[in-house]
Amino acid sequence: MPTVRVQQADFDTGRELETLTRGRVDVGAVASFVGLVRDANDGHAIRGMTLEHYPGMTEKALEAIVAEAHGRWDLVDTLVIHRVGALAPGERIVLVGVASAHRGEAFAACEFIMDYLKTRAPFWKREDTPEGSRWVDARASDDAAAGRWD
Amino acid sequence: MPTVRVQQADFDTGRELETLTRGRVDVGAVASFVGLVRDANDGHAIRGMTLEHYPGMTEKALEAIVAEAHGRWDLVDTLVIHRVGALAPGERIVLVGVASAHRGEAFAACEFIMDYLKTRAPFWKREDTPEGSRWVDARASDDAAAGRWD
Amino acid sequence: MTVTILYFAALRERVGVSHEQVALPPGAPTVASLVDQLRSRDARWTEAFAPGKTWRVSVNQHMADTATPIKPGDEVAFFPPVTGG
Amino acid sequence: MTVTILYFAALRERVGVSHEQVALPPGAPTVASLVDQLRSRDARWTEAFAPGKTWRVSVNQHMADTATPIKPGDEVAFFPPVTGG
Repeated sequence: MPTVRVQQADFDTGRELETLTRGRVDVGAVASFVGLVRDANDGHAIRGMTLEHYPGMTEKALEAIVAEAHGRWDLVDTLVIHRVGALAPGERIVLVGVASAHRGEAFAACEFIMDYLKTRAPFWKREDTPEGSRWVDARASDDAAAGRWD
Repeated sequence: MPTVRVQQADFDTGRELETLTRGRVDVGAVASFVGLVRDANDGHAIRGMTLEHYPGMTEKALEAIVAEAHGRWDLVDTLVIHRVGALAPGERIVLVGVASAHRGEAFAACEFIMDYLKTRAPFWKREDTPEGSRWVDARASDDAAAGRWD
Repeated sequence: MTVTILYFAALRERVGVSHEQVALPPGAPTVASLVDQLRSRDARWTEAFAPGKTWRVSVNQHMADTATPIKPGDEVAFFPPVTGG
Repeated sequence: MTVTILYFAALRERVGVSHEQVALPPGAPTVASLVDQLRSRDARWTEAFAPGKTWRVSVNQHMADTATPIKPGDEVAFFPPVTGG
């Protein structure tokens, strides 16, 4: 049963990934991704960031992305956790975990979910730099990454 | 500093992945993979399996694969843990974790390491089925997956 | 007819409003006609929706575009391209 | 000159030996000449290295092939295609 959560609190990567396989013997592969706050971006020093989202729509958008992944690949279970609010460098932002019988499908679906999340889920980052705070611009490279799956 | 371990004991996925980012603020992406024992393979019921390896050469082969990944992509740190000995369905076999500034490199390197590990690291699986035990045959699909990186 | 409008992130800061109720004139309103109406309000909206500005819109929490029709009671949200992950 | 030979997995079970010391005749031995020598021993080795059988070889823990030369004291290992992960 796919899990989607948007929360301010941190998450325990290992414990969350465990839920994808606990009590199961049909999972041969778990691919996962964790995104973290870096202390620099595009040459700017980053003191921290604030993640804004669109409550309600964000969850719907993530669920739609996960459903799309389950339609494209033969997956056993999927997990997406995304944090919002204020985050410091080094903190976790997002976890995507995909369980499947085989590794090819798990890797593809995990990367697909991240690429779609980056371009279709309503989150916005504001970075705090020594010169003040600024909204992060969307990246053409993220659009290109998502376009690979068309 | 890349880590390569071959061990009989299980590993704690979350704690191992933590070592890739602890005290760091330059990692934006951690891609990881866990392989697990399934209770069926190619239509055969699997009661368990035994993983044999070539002590010394296995570690060297894994280190060479990791070094190759660091040469191909800009990675911060890498982790490979592979278990040997008797494993039951549901048990973890292998963990690969890759930390990088950006997700594209982390995903690519993680999948590359798994594809090369599957075809170049001296491990052999013997499966226990209700009809007796049998050595697992190498898969053409694994050769094809590794060939993508040539 | 009235609709609820939400603004997020940089777009919210530009117009200085996070949400509001807006009355639409009779007819067959679309996202395009709503944006025209907002642009005519004052400089903040004119600027936020000026030609060349990139924005996204959702209607009832589904991604939409300028041709999407709007019904009474709809929730219309405007925001910049997304940057999560 | 002698070399150490290791056998792994299905190949080890086929020949019934996990490791051994083997004396090589003088000359410029290669993996190919070593395999010829082993094949001539008895049915187990003939069978294990019969044409059409797939096997891999390493010399001193690096992947090798039939043309790889062998020096005194080398560690030569024979095994099936790998199946870890």
